[in-house]
Amino acid sequence: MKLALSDEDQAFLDEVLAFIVRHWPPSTRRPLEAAAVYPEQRQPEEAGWFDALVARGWSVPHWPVAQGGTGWTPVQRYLWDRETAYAETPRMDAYGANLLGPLLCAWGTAEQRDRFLPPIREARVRWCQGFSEPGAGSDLASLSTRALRRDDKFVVNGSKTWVSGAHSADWMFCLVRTHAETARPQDGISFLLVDMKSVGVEVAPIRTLGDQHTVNRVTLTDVEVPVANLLGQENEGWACAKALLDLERVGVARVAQSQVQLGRLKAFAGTFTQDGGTLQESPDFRRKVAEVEIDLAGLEALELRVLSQSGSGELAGPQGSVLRLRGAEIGQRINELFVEALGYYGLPYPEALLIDNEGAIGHDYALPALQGMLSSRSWTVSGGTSEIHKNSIAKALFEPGQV
Amino acid sequence: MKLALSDEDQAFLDEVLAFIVRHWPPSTRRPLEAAAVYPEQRQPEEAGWFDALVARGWSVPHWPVAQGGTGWTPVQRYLWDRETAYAETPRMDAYGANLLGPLLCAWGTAEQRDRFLPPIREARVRWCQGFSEPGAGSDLASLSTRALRRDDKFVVNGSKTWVSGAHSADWMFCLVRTHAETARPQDGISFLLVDMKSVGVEVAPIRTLGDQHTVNRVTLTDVEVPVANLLGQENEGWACAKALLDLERVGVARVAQSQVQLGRLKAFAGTFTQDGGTLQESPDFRRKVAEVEIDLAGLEALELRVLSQSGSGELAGPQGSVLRLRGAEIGQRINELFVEALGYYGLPYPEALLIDNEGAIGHDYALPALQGMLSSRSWTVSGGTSEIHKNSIAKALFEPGQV
Amino acid sequence: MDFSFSEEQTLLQDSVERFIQNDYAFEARQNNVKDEQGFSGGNWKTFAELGWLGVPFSEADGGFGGSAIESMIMMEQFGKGLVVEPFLPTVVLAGGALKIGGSAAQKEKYLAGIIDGSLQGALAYAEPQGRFNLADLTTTAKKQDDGYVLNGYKAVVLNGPAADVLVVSARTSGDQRDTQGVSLFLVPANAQGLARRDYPTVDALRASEFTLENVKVAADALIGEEGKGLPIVEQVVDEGILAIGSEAVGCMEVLYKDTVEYCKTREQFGQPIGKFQVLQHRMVDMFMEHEQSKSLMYMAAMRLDEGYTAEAQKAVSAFKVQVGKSGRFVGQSAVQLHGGMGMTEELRIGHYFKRLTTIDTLFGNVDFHLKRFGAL
Amino acid sequence: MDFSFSEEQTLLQDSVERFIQNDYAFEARQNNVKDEQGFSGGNWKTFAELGWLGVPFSEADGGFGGSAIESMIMMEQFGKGLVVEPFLPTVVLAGGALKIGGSAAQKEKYLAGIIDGSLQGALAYAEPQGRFNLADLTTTAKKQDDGYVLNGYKAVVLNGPAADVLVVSARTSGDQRDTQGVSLFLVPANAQGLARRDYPTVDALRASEFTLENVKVAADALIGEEGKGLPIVEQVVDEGILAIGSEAVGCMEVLYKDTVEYCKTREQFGQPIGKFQVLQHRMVDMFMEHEQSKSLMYMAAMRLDEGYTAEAQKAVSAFKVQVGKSGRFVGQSAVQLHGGMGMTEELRIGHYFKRLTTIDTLFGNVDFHLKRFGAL
Repeated sequence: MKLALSDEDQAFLDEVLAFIVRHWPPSTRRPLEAAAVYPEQRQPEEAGWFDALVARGWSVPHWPVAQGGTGWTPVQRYLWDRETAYAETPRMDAYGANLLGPLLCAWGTAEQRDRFLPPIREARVRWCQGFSEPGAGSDLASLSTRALRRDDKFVVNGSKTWVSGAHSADWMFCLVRTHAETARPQDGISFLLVDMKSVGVEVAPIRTLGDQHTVNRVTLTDVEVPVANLLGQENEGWACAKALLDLERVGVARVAQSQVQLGRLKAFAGTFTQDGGTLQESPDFRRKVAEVEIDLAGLEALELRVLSQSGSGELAGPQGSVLRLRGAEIGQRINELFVEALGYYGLPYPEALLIDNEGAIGHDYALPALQGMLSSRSWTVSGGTSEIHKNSIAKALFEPGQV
Repeated sequence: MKLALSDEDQAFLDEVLAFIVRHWPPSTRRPLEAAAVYPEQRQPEEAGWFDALVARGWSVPHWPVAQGGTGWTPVQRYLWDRETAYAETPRMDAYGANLLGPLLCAWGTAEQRDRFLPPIREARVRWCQGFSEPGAGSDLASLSTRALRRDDKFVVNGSKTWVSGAHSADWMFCLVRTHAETARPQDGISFLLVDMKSVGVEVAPIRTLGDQHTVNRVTLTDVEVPVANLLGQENEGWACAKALLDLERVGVARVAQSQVQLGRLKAFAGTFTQDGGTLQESPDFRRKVAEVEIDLAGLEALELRVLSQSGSGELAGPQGSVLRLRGAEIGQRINELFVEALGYYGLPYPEALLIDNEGAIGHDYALPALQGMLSSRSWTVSGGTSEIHKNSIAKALFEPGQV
Repeated sequence: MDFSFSEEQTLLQDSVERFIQNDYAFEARQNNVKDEQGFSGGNWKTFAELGWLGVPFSEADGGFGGSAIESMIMMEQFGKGLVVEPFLPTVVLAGGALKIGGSAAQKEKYLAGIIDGSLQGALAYAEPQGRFNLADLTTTAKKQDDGYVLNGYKAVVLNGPAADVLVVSARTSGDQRDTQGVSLFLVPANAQGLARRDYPTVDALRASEFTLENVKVAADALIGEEGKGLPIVEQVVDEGILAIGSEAVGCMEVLYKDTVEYCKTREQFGQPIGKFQVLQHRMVDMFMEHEQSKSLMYMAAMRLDEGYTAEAQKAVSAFKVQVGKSGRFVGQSAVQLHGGMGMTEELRIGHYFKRLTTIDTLFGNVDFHLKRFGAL
Repeated sequence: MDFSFSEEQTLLQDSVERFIQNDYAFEARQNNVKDEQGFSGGNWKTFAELGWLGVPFSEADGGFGGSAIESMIMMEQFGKGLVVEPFLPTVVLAGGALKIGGSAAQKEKYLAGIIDGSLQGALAYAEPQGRFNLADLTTTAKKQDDGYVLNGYKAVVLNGPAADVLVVSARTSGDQRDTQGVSLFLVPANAQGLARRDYPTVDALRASEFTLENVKVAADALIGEEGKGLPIVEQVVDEGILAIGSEAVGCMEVLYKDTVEYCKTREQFGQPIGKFQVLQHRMVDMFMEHEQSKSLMYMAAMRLDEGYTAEAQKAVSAFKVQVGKSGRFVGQSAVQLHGGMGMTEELRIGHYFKRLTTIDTLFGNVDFHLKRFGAL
């Protein structure tokens, strides 16, 4: 039992750090604030990073080696995730690389793997996820988008909501109902891969708090999807979805990201004055920062424990839910503290000013901080509400041998 | 809308204050700590107070005037309750004066009223309440103590638990099952008045946290209770119990008591040092005190709003539950802060030393503070758990027009 | 001791409530927000016609003679509608400064315009370095000729874009955070040397940053005595806290009731989600937070009504602390229980949440008022 | 980076766990409490025989050569049993002071007795006015002849009644709260001028108040250098925090598991109360608090194991803050969910709750360690 890295892991870490410094050098790193405000300006450096990742064979570390994965140990994967988060490198498309990719590796046919994996691995394609529907949120199995089989196609009708990034995605993986009369609602569901350029796919933005656009409603009207795009067996898509939701939990605690944010918060609070000192020096604010810092230290330690217990890096039982819940709450809290630090400068909402480039009101980070706080509220809703996660943990608690 | 008292109420308040000063003069007031440590020493002054109350006709202000009540307005009753709490006067037996008395006035026969009310009014008798059973706590209606009617008697068998003060009570009012096969479990319940001197009544103490003895288990073995001691109709005791549980809510917020405790806490914290200053001067402790002080101010204001809305002083809908919940939590919090203030002197537990009169360890108030904190945990359990009260409030919230 | 409204107060409440119900549905409100000036001039005229803009002013000054209680009554209803018309900055803040500290001549000059709706005002009291400390001022006013010259910067001035006149706090003497030496000035919006940068706020109001460069005002622009302006600002701000706190109470009522309604109808797992005990208890907590806040609102209003004493300041700080905590809890819970829908701009939920967030900051947050409460 | 136990560590854990399960059921524990000295001498002998009392000491000193990790492992299991035998005061505190600061001669004189179970010790570091500040001392030690004379008062000394030797902190120079000038002395329990008042503590341990009136000790009673005792006390106390914190983690595990079991079987309204979602989620929160505490326990132990650095101190303070908060929540929740039964002396629940309450206070409460964490 020790914290120090083994010699092998230390060598690996050095290699990772060298790679990051070379391909995402501090000089090109834009502070998060600028990135959030001017996302389009981020493109050029990102492309270089992805090229380097692909060239080095590190774009999809967690995939099977045969499909382009790296075969790293859980500790190595943790180090990679941590350091890229610390350096705020661009991130691979989560839906493709983290979710669909591993699922395809496990459940796809040889043809599907050959067709869909390379573009994901090479960062050439963006995916989105069509699970939720207006009437099916927490209760996903009650979804009603229908797919009728006609010869070698499915004809899909229905609508999906809260689809992140649908407006810039090339493909969508989604759950559809292929059989209506089943004993359990989840028994008639299939898992389809839909080309977003198909006729009948319409994407409408959903504006969320702070007038942000990340999620969409996707309407499917007589959309034809080749049977070749069915993942797994017909009517057995629920098992795919469950496997995928489990995958979604890897890294959900977002510890390194929160650590970066916390460091930024402290620096930020040092730039605000109060009674002649800085806010960061005020005992009240410092206490709140210390509290969340301790919460975060606990979460990091919990993640390391879990990591160390699971040889494979997979999460067992309710641990994924615990990490997600705590991670979301801590992230939300840090975001709240940013807004609190802003004081009166949490009020301005200078969308208009971003365009005329007159500069921010009060503080460069004011707008991203406020939007960050608002959008962080979704962290306890999307990917399963906190209540749903607690239900799962409770179930495990009540089943002996689970915890 | 104003806070100032009307001239009439001011005159009433002056009269109350004069009465208190005369019959419970500051010189005889023992600080709560001493009273808690040496309860038996409290007797002589108490008797004088009760005599004065009875002589003045103020022992049961909230009873109907015909039965010895005062006919005070809700504001006057509030002032009386507040000032006697501030002065920490002895309190009338709550089970007799506050619960059973009003219930007898409303539901008792003329004979029952003539027989039972005067001793309560004159503070000559102590009652206890036998509701809970080992298998029936929150779910009171599932109680199983049986009363079989035999001629003009009931023969009672069963056991009651958490009976406060049973060891010093003369009488117990209790719920018993007189009919086993009913559609709803509450339909076969009756309300009986049991003489604690009856053959077959056994009282066993239950030691609670901090080795305190206030509650008991009461076992009833073939106890004969005259039919004349049945309150209300046979098998309709549930209605009596509900009426009584509603009565129990008057004054449940315990605002004045908490105010007294809070004042004592501040003084107390002023006697502990920390880094050369006093604990009361430390920003952290002061902040916590301010927080609970604001909570308490809100509770007081809520109680006054409720009082002012209800001409009768009766509580409607979920208000009683809200007052009880918040009052309990605030009281618990103040008790916690006492123990926190004690620091290391929260550890000693000098029961033995009380006997040899060597004096307290660390601080006179250390023992009562610690015991107070421990026993305050029961405030969110007895008289309905917090969870049960929240269920009732939720029910009201979901029924339009209730809130 | 009496917690009930007078007949006039009940009438006032009914009148504002009716307006909100009939003329201020969420869609109408969103249209007002989209107006070029950020609120509806027509509504403002209506407010004037109904006499609302004169409520806090004495009858001698052409007003209704209302007190803190009336302000509370109106603002609570405004909170329910999420009203964006600038009652707070014009009537409560700028008007309040005149009411408390203004000379007869100043009142005559400005109050009639405020009351008849023709004049918009704002209070420019905050500065970037000062956070919530009203005395922390670097803006200076120097005597020159028979007037003053003002230099400095005022931050986040609500209603700055529409204001015809500003009440500006500036230092005439003393060090940066001295309680003495603060003075208040009436500065017309078109004064030479006054530069403005306008922007919307996250809660859909309008505000401005003001730069003052050698802005000259006459001697009669001074409100009250020179150097004695801080108590006036403090009182205005405390009345402002009662106002926005009452608004928050209105917001919380809408949020907990909307949430109950939503949970009654939204079905998941074959039943309304309101059947889930955890959600029920969360709504109970929302309800209780609202009740607690409303109770402290009454206390603060009645204390202010009795006179501007330390007791009143304490009641105001207690109210602000409660509103900060409750508002955060109720707002976050409403968003959470509405699931994804709570995150949309389309539903009104999120807009109340944003307003509660800014109310927590305005005039000092929870920490600030906890400390003030403890020190009073 | 490795979170798993070595084979020896696993064996140690199994051995302590087995002892708790077989020989330390709640009834047995209550009998130990009732023993005249407040714990079982037989158990103490067993501890010695099993080698547990030597675990933290180096092999050169006759010990097992264990580190912070081993201390954590044992104390977590002791926490599950609510062990009252004085491992903390004798081995971790008094033994720890000798281990860290003692001379070869001192170690030789005392450690063997501690390890073989024949010697009881205690650390007399706290004073009434000092609260949690280890440097706030009014007890003085003045050089006289070839030794020291001690005068003062030491508060709430755990294991005071049984201790054969005390480690006493006293001021040899400096002002009352100076970090320099603190010295540690070994004082035999039978020293002339040492008066003791014994009492039980709320968590069923034994403690004493000590008065020192011209207590004379020889020069070789000084642990470490004169005036340099504070860092030793600090390190001992930090190791003590790891110990009692680990004990708290064990307590929390028992509490959340007992609560789950109780809620599975206790029926109300025709079903086990564990079916109620609100109670389920409360238990989930208890479980998560335990997990969070346990994770920080590992961190604190590994940091201490790496060396006594500021990083280690920070990890210890973080752990203590978490244990204080979690312990309160888990303890209160367990009592609440057990209803009336949770309040009885009869059930073990309340005893764990009381222990968690005192652990929050011992060696500095949440506020103290939050501030220390923020300052480190």
